[in-house]
Amino acid sequence: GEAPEENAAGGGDAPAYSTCMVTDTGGIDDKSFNASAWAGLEAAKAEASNISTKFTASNAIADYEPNLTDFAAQKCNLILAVGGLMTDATKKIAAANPNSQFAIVDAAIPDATNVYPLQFDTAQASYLAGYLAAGYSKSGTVATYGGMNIPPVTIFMDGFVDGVAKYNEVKGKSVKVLGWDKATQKGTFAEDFTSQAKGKAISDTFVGQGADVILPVAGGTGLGTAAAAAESGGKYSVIWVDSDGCEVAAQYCSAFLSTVVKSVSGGVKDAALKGSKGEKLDAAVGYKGTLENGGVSLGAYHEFDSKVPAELKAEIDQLKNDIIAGTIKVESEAAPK
Amino acid sequence: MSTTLLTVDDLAPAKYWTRERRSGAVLVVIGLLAAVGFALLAESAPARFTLGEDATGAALSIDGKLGAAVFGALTVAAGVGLLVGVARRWFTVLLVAGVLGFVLSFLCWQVAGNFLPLVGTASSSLGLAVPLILGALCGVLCERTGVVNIGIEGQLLMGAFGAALIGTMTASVWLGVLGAVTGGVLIAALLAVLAIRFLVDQVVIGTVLNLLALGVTGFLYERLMQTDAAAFNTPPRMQNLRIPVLADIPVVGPVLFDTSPLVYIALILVAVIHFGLARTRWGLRTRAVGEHPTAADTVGIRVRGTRYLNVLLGGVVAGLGGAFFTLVSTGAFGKNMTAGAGFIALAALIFGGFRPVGALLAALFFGFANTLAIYLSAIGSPVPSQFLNMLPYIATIVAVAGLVGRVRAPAADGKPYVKS
Amino acid sequence: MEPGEIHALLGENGAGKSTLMNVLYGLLQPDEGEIVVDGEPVQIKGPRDAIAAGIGMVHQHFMLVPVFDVAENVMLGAEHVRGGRLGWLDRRRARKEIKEVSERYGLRVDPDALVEDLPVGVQQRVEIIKALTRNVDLLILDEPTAVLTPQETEELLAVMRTLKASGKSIVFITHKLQEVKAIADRITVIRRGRTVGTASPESTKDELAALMVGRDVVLEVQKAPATPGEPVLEVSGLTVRDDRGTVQVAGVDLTVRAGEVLGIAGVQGNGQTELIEALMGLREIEAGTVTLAGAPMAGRSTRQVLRAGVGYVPEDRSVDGVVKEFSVAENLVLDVYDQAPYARGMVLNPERIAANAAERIEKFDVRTPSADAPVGTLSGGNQQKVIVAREMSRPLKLFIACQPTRGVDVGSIEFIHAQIVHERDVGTGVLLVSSELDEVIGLADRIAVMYRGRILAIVGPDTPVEKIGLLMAGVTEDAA
Amino acid sequence: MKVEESRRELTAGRIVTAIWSANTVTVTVLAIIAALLIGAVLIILSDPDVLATYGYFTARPTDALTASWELVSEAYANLFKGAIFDPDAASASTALRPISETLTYAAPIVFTGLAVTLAFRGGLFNIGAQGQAIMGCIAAALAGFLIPLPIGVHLVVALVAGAAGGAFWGFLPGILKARFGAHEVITSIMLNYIAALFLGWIIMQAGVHDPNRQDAISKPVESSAQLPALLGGDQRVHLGIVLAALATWGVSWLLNRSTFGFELRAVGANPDAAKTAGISVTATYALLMTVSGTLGGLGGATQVLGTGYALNPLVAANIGFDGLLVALLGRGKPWGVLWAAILFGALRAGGNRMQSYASVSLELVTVLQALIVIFIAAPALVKAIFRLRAARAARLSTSIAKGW
Ligand SMILES: Nc1ncnc2c1ncn2[C@@H]1O[C@H](COP(=O)(O)OP(=O)(O)OP(=O)(O)O)[C@@H](O)[C@H]1O
Ligand SMILES: Nc1ncnc2c1ncn2[C@@H]1O[C@H](COP(=O)(O)OP(=O)(O)OP(=O)(O)O)[C@@H](O)[C@H]1O
Ligand SMILES: [Mg+2]
Ligand SMILES: [Mg+2]
Repeated sequence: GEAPEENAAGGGDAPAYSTCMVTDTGGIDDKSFNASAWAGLEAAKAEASNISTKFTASNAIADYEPNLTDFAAQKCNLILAVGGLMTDATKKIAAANPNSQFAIVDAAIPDATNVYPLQFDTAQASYLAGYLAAGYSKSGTVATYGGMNIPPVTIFMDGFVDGVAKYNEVKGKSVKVLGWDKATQKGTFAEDFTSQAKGKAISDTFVGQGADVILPVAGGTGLGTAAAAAESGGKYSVIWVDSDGCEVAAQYCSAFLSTVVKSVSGGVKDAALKGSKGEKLDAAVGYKGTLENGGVSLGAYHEFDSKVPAELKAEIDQLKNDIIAGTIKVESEAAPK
Repeated sequence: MSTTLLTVDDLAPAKYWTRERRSGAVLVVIGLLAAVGFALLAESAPARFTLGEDATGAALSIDGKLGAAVFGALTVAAGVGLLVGVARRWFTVLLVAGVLGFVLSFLCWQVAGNFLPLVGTASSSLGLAVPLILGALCGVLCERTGVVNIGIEGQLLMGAFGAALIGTMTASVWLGVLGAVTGGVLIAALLAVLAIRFLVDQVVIGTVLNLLALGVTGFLYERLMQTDAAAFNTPPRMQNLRIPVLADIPVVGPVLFDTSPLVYIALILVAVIHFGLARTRWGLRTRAVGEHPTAADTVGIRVRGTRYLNVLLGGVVAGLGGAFFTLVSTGAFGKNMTAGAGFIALAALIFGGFRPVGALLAALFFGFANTLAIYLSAIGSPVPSQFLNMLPYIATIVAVAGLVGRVRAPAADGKPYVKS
Repeated sequence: MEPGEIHALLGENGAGKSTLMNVLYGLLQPDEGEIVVDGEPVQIKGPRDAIAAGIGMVHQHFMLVPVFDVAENVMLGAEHVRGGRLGWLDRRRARKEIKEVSERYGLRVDPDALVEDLPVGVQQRVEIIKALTRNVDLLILDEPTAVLTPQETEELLAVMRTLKASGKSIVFITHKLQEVKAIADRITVIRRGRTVGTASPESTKDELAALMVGRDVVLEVQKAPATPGEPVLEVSGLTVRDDRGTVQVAGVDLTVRAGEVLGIAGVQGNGQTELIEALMGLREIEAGTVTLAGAPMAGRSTRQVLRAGVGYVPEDRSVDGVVKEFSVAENLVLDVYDQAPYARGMVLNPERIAANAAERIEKFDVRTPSADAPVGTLSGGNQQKVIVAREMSRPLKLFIACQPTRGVDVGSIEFIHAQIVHERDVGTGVLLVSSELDEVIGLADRIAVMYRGRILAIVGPDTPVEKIGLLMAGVTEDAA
Repeated sequence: MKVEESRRELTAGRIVTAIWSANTVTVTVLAIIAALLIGAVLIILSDPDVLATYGYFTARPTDALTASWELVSEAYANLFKGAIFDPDAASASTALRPISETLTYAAPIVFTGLAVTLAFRGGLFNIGAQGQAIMGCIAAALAGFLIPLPIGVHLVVALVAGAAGGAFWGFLPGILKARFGAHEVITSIMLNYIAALFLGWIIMQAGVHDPNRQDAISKPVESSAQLPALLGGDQRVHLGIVLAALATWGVSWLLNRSTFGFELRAVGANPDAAKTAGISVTATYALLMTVSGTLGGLGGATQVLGTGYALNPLVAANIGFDGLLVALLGRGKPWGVLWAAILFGALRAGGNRMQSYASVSLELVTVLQALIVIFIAAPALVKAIFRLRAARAARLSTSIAKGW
């Protein structure tokens, strides 16, 4: 293969460290984990001058293998595969290139010593969001919907439903959750990650049914909900997912009650920095984002800071501590094992 | 010897199983199903159809069981009407009544013990239908003049892209709309030149233009918009336009008169194209060219010129449809964001019998089926969401196969006009 | 052309009459030569120029939009509009104009009728009105009488005389010599794209015919008297609707015997097409029975009908008769391709198909560059011979020939007629449908006249033409 | 001597004229060249750095030209290296990789391309190849991991299952058209969506979903049902491409040498004449769509048994729509489809490398594909651009579909 482009900028003494990311079919700006992972690499580059970044997008599942192979051939120092669907391809290519260092977001590959897993127990954070939503709701009805009924999505919804249930249990209330039934694993899905029109239609329906807090877990489709909420003039609010809503969709900040932050970028950045310093990325340890290490969290309240009662905030903080301490267990079929 | 003109009247009895009677039989069957089945399944609780956007306010209310039975019976009645063979001109009315009865019966069952906000449902159906209406209207213009347009999808996409790009760069909604129109016309122009001048197979060229639009917008998106969204991909949003007095009419007002200007444009265009085709010189010539180009040529109509004009006009309309994606529903361009809407519009066009009003109804039907699917999943239907989301597609198949059947396309549709 | 003159253009099929007129009308561009109007040479680049120069044309194949009504068709291209650039159609004025023209020249039509609902004769009136509303000085009528009954032809000739009297010139194209003699002021004969002579109306028919064809022609069909045998086709009470649900065949009873030719005469559009399609299983039979050699046929598929020993030459060869993209060889087995020896199971046998083609081409004198040439590249007459060759290649009980010689040259006509007579003589029942009365009279042993879906009478071939003509117009004797 | 020379000149001249006349090969090659040229313009236009050098083009044109040349040549060199041959390849296995990748991408779209082509020849526009491929994927994969069977048999059963899945999905629009006159374009577009939704549902069902995975992914197909690799090692190319070539031969045979092919060609060219000759047009439509669906289903099966191994929501990628384009490019001829699919496969394989090494977006490949099809579909355009002699151009523009 060809020599990699060694743009060892800054001329620091550390050897050049090239990070190469393969997106899944969502593309580089899916407003979800691909975008977040890329942001992590860019952040790492900003911090360590010996890091260079590069990505290639996959148009189809069949592109994963050649894309990973091409990066291995270019002797990238860290090849990052984004998304659990890349598991099989990563496993195969990592085995074929035992000297390359790989990392994968949202999956773990048990026996591959050169694949560093980055996983997130998102349900923990969305549990807090559920509690927040239930506590904040005036109407006693909250809602959630997904882009597709797949584990990376439903893990948010599981935690959310449990958080609401916890609130009902603690307060003896009966706040209703529309859009997801954890027991049967059935609910409302747009079957789409891009159509904002559909997102708006779904949230309109929820609002019609009385919901005043909505958690969309549907990438771009969720923006339809955010836009409609921002236009509704405070009639209902939205809890965003993945990255802080007020940063990725600042125009709708007035509608974001909070965000279930899944800090893919943080995990990726850590891994890249670690690697660039020559530290070993130990596959057996890996990275698991939890409330404890801040890999997942309930984001800032931003414009709602003054509207969320301090008491509620305190209860949520307490819950967080309980989860970290292990006194409360958040369970989801979709959680990393 | 005198002349007697023999006439063919009251001859042998007409064939019994006419289309009317077959439809009638279908209605009776599904009506019975609804009247008995849905009524049995339905809760005996009031099904409330509220006149607002949510549970509050005035409402039409009916006991779920009763409603399911009554509306089912309505369907049966319409079916019986068709079976006993009422006059032909009542066919459409009875058919619509029958189908409506079935849908209402179904709704009574589902809504029993709950409520369905009519305004919300209607405006959401309309919202989902707008790009389809505009896309299908583009199709109407092209096909009625004899040019098959499979490339609606590409035109919508290019329109959406143009709106986002120009809208952002000029920071003006209406210049954005202009950008969308330009995008739509660009693809239309390629279609026109290649199909009319170079006689390329129209199905081929339409399909390929979709791909071209996908590639070009995707490429430029990655190169420009993704790298600098602020400069290229944050178009201003189109604000709703409230028409004072009219907007206060209950139900209809908020749906039709407090909405995006593009919705008004779409609806007005339906009327304009409908009357234009039927009543104006342009329409007469357009239809003549689409039906019998040689005949049009012999009376001095420029066949190719007419086709160019209409295909380009179609580009304008589809471009507007594209603008709806970026300027109204989304606020930014995304790769392949039309996600097949052009194909649905194509289906609506054929389903609607190549007529503007038909296309409008077909698009609304699709929007409604979509909204209904969302509603059902939101109120916790036990049916998995994937199957609920199939509803609009299955409904379209059933409607096309069961009710519409063969649709007559303009006679010269898809045939290039070559003078020897 | 002089003003107020009727100039007849004579020539056999494919002589170039239509082509010449299309050039004049701007639909085709001349390779050389010039057109002079009122002493000025003009360039006619398209029909617009022709209309501007005062030329109007009624085309051999009508140029009417079937789904438009009469008013729309007439105003098309010369619309009266209100509202300026809006171009709102002024239908009232169009109707008025149609009324005026139709009253002045005696051309009755309903402006609101849909053209596809109108009989051909009326469609032709629409065409003439369309030309007249454009204030033409020169009207070209391309074979206007081909689709008319003798009575309608008379009416048309009367209209032409009125037009002539009002100072309009007419180019009248036809094959029919007596019409020419009846009305023309001057006659030009065209053969193979050249003017071969001019004649005056005083010339005899034989002179004109010889001029047209370039040799002496035998217009009579040579045949021995028929020896009819058992009935092969018995039709009773047959009722059929067209695609639009109108009854087109209303209780028809017919019998065709082995070894005879039953001709169906009638103006196009009186249900002949639907009758034959119903017999062939191409159209649903609403009521009535059909038996072929005693076996019931109603409700059978086309394939079953064909396999039961029916040969069929459809009236519109390019639509129903041949697949133009297919080779001559393939077209020659279009209805037997899946039978031995052309196929075994699902596998075609190209050798046998080719051998069959070679034999048929030889026997039926099909002029084609090769058996593999697409049929679409053959001349019309040869395409027709391909169909006849195909349908006569298997043992038949019944041979149905619809318009077998339409648009076919004289030589081929003679050949096809001889084949039909031969088929009759070997004992096949023949059902002949033709709108050429001469052909029916020449070939048929019995003639059934069809009018508005009914058989009005069955007469012998020696019945006077005038009487058959009246029957074709729906006039029965007993109604007298 | 003299005579001989002039004769040689004559033949050389003739050859040049022959090549430069608008025959199929020349037009195809020129179409590809024209597409690459337009692609180059796009590459340059979208690179701000290179574009900047055009700002002072008049002052120092060499800058702009070199920069453009480097940009474009790097992109296209990588396209070539990724698709056909990499001259710098260190080992035999890396040298074979481009071809292996090209054929891997080509295999499923040969099937879907044939599916569309066959329907075209029968006068139907099978826009539903995507749905048929999805159903093929589902059925093949289910057979691949639910039924325990010995090696060899298992693969055959899985392929048959895939074919059956696609056949069913093709039969539906076929029968709806034959029976009710419902337009196949509408019904098959709708069926595409229904198939995709059904795929999304079935993946998550117990027994199908892989319990060890946190994603929407099914259990993998047993190795006994996978299409065996052809080259071994890490090369992905599998038996699918061989099956694809066989299918091409089969379709070609079916079209030209079978009674059904005769029927469907007759119906496609002139349904009225076919009907008059006793061919049942409706039965032909239904059967044709079923056979076409079978091919689409095999395309899906090839995809899942050859490269994907497990069901996930995007397992069928875009192979149905790619098949549509390949069919258009192949101009209704089975062998044309095979070559067109290989060309598309090469563009995809090369596109991956172009993106990875030269950072040129994969979307460029989409643009190139579209442009190539446009130019090939419009030989008159290519002729006009390159001023070709007008030999046999008429034959190049065969119409494959007829309106509605
Ligand atoms: N541009 C052309 N170049 C060469 N041949 C042509 C051209 N146009 C027409 N022809 C041929 O010239 C012949 C004359 O056809 P035309 O339709 O004018 O005959 P016609 O005398 O009107 O016959 P008919 O009595 O059947 O109407 C036909 O064989 C036609 O195919
Ligand atoms: N597109 C074409 N390409 C090549 N040759 C053609 C084409 N069209 C017609 N021909 C040739 O021109 C000849 C004349 O065809 P045409 O149909 O005009 O015959 P015609 O004079 O009308 O004869 P007929 O009386 O049998 O109908 C045919 O024999 C055919 O070989
Ligand atoms: Mg003529
Ligand atoms: Mg001819």
